[in-house]
Amino acid sequence: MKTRYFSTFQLFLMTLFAVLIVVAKIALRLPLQLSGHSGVFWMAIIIVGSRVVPKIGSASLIGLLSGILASFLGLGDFGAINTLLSYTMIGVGTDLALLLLGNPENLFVAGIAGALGHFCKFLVKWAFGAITGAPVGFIALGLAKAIVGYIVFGAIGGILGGLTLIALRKAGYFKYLQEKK
Amino acid sequence: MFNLSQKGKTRSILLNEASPLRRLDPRSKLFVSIALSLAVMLPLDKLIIFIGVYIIFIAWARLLLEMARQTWRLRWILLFLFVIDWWLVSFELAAVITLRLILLSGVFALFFSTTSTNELSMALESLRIPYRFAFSINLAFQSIGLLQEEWQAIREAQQSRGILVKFDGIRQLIKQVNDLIALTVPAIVLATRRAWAITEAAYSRGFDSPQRVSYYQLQMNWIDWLFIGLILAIMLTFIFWR
Amino acid sequence: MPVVLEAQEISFIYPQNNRGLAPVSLSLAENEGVFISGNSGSGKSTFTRCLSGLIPHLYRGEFSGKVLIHGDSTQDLPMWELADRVGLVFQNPAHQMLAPTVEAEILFGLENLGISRADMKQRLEEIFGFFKLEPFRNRSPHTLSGGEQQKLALASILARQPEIFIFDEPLSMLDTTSALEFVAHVENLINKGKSAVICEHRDKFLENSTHFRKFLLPGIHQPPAEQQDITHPDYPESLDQFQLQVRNLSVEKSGNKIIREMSFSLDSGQIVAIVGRNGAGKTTLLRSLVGLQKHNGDICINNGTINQKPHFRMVFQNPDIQLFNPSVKDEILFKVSRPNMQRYEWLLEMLDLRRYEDTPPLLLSEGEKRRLALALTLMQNGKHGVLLDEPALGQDQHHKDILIQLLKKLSQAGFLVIFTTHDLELAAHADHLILISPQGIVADGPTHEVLHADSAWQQIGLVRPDWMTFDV
Amino acid sequence: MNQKVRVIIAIVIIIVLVGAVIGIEYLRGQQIAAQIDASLEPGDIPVYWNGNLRAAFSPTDIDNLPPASFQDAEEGKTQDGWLLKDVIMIYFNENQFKDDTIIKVISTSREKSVDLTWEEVANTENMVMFDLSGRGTLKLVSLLERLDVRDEWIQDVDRIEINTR
Repeated sequence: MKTRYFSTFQLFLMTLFAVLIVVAKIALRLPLQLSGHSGVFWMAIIIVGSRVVPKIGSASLIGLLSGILASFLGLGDFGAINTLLSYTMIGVGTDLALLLLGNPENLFVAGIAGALGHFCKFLVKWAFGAITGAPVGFIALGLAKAIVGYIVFGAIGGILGGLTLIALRKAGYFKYLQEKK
Repeated sequence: MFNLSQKGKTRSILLNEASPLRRLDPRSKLFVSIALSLAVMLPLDKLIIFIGVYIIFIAWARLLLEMARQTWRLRWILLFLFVIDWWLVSFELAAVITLRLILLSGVFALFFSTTSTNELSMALESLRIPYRFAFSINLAFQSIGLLQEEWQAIREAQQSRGILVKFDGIRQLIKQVNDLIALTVPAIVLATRRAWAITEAAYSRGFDSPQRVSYYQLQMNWIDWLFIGLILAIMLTFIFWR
Repeated sequence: MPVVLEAQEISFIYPQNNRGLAPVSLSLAENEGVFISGNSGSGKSTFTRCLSGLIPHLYRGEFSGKVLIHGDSTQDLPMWELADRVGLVFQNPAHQMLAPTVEAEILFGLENLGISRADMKQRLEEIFGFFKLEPFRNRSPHTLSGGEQQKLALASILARQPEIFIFDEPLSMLDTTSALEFVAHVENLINKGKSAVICEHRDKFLENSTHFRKFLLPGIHQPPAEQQDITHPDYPESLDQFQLQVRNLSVEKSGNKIIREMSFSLDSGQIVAIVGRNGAGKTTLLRSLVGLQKHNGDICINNGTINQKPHFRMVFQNPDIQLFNPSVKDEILFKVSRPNMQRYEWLLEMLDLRRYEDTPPLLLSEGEKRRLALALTLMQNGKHGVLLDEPALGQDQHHKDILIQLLKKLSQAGFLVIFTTHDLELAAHADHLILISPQGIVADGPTHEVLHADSAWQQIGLVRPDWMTFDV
Repeated sequence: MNQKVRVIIAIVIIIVLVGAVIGIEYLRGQQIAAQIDASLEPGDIPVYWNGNLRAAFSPTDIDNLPPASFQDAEEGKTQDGWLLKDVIMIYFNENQFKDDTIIKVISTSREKSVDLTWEEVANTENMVMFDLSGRGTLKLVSLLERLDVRDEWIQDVDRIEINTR
């Protein structure tokens, strides 16, 4: 076996986590009138993924792969580039947050990392609006609401991710992973 | 290509077989999409003419329906932006932004609705992306349907155990976060099992072999070059013409 | 005859649960077939991975001994080169499909051989002709039936033309007809000079073939000595009598009629088997009964003035969709309000789960997980009974016996027990047998009568092999 | 660095990012105002909407609006010009106004101003309008009782403020 940064198994794992994100995004439309609610499962999966493949860049790669998928499926409202970028940035943001914060099996860490990662998605959407010249009023009307929504749901997602990791560890998942190269 | 159903509604992107763009090499389509998206930098008068040419092009490519659908999904946002821009700044700015958004939201749809996942991964491979990654993309597309079925099965099975997963508000959501691991843990486990099964299956059929020869090949034909040339010419005309 | 594959005192221990393969030696000659038998837990799957080189190339753990393929040790050759010499077919055909179309599935292996495109094309066409896969060429492998998928799995390995074939329980997902066909394909390979190793616990399909020599895998954990006359305690509760009635049930999924116009009625206190080929709507029928499937027609209890809906619990085919707790005990009792601990004890006893009470569910074997899923379902109150979707998958004979015992106890307590299966031996233990096809019910009656209704079996296309004895 | 410090850093980052977004949005609002500000020439009359500069016009900008006129009761002179409503409608939409929206027309040089409600302005019978004076400045005249004599007119209008609250 050639040694690589990501083993083939890890690559496939990240691929399928990216698929899970897209599936969760489609299957879960919460009846909540707040922007960013899909972040709950989204951040949970990203946070779990970054631990299951414990290498820097895994969250970014999951984000990128889910972005490619979502662009192809026509998810997201502002066209493919926006979708691709915002999905990818979630991963990059989470990677950076975890680089700073460490292990998300600490629920506090998980919550903050989730909030930060998810907020990056907001930043992309917002920057996209600013660059195409969307005027002051565009987000301003709901700016505060949108920011709060993204941060809160990101944090809930992060905590769910942390809880999932703890449950996975107790259920013997990491031992199962350990034997696979 | 694949169906993503959700509460009876079926959402899908279908490969548009009727479009003449189907016959082009995915790489030339990718190039064209990127080139066209650069038009957002044009000033209003040129942009209006450009959009005219773009619509004729889309109509020729038989993608008008896809584009219209894409724009239709944006209708409220576009309308909102237009009104606000007009009110706050000027009609011109409102028009420019609306046109830019319409262009940006649709221009990659012409790539995605005329390219199969297989072609996408071949294009990636020919753009020097390692085969493992190109294969992963292909794998991802095949797995959407399967993982969605699994996700559905998990929800059903856990609901029948009394793990009620109904979201009626943010307060309840926070209360239920602990129960949600009944969904996420099995989902992660199943995805992991599939990843491992694919790893084993792939390696037992010689995956990672340095001798690999691809059976299907992408071929840039004269029509691809013609097409790229044409688009380049159009873009240059728009940039330099005053 | 020259030896093509030789395993010298190989053993393997998984780090996760210290199970694996006890030291074993085997040699396989050219043009020879070996049938590996062993209880679940004896390491059949591990053995196939050792022989094909996946262990130690892809697995971490304690591997000792040596596997020689054409004289070369598996540890010295890279995985892709090993794959050229040994072809491995896995247990679940659906899990090894990795391409978008049937054609691409076969090509995947060919591309890795490094042969010319012309050669690939030739081999591709040969395989399509040989397995009669032409009608499926551009379909997604995931839309094929289990039997077709297993055929495709074999085809995609065969196209690579390895000398040695290794099969990991290839029959477990197949109905009798597909299983017999599959065995015939493998026999054909041996006739052509290939060598094959099949690990399988559906012994009967291979024991009668002259192509295979039987080899018993010793196993690390011997199952407890089988006590023949062990008396199991009765189910601690009992249910009232009732009758389940189904009238004009039909189900449509995305325009296709999965079930058409089914009507039948079943009395409580019996075991009912539903048998049919893949795609006949067995699972959909269970889902309708438990209320998960949108359907037309009536499903009710005690055709009286009150149109009462039945209240069943269902054991799903894949146990992994439910397990997430840190221990078997937590899993069984999760969200059960005021659990009946008497029933809990009874389930642990009957399902042979007591020694795993504190074990994390994910570390159990497939068969054990299935029993756990059964236990957690039975712990919930089902007023009328329990439905089981393919309960025999992954269970060896010993545990199938346990399962039958348990189902009998439940039916004695007044439960209506309904299960689907492609395992006719298991079906033979039911009191009542329903044969279904996509066109509807083909036969419905007491098991011993339906088993001998020759025309019905012909109609649904299921073979009842001679060696199956149905006089239970 | 211990965990606590890292968590605090992360929270600070979030706060900084949020602050940056809100700040940039605010600045962009200012910028648009500044753009209009920069293009202001002497004699231009700025229009404020709830305190924010939204537009500006000079008397020559409005001379192709539909003309309006009335005879003033005091002197019997004909007042010619353009309705304030039409001027405002160049920049705003009718549905942005409520009946009680206050439109303040100011002359800083004469330290005079008047508060009009939208209801008054919108009613064309009130003839709330600008008349172009000989010096090229605008004066506000009307048939409304509190604006119908020379003393009440606002001469040399140089600022309009609209308040919806």
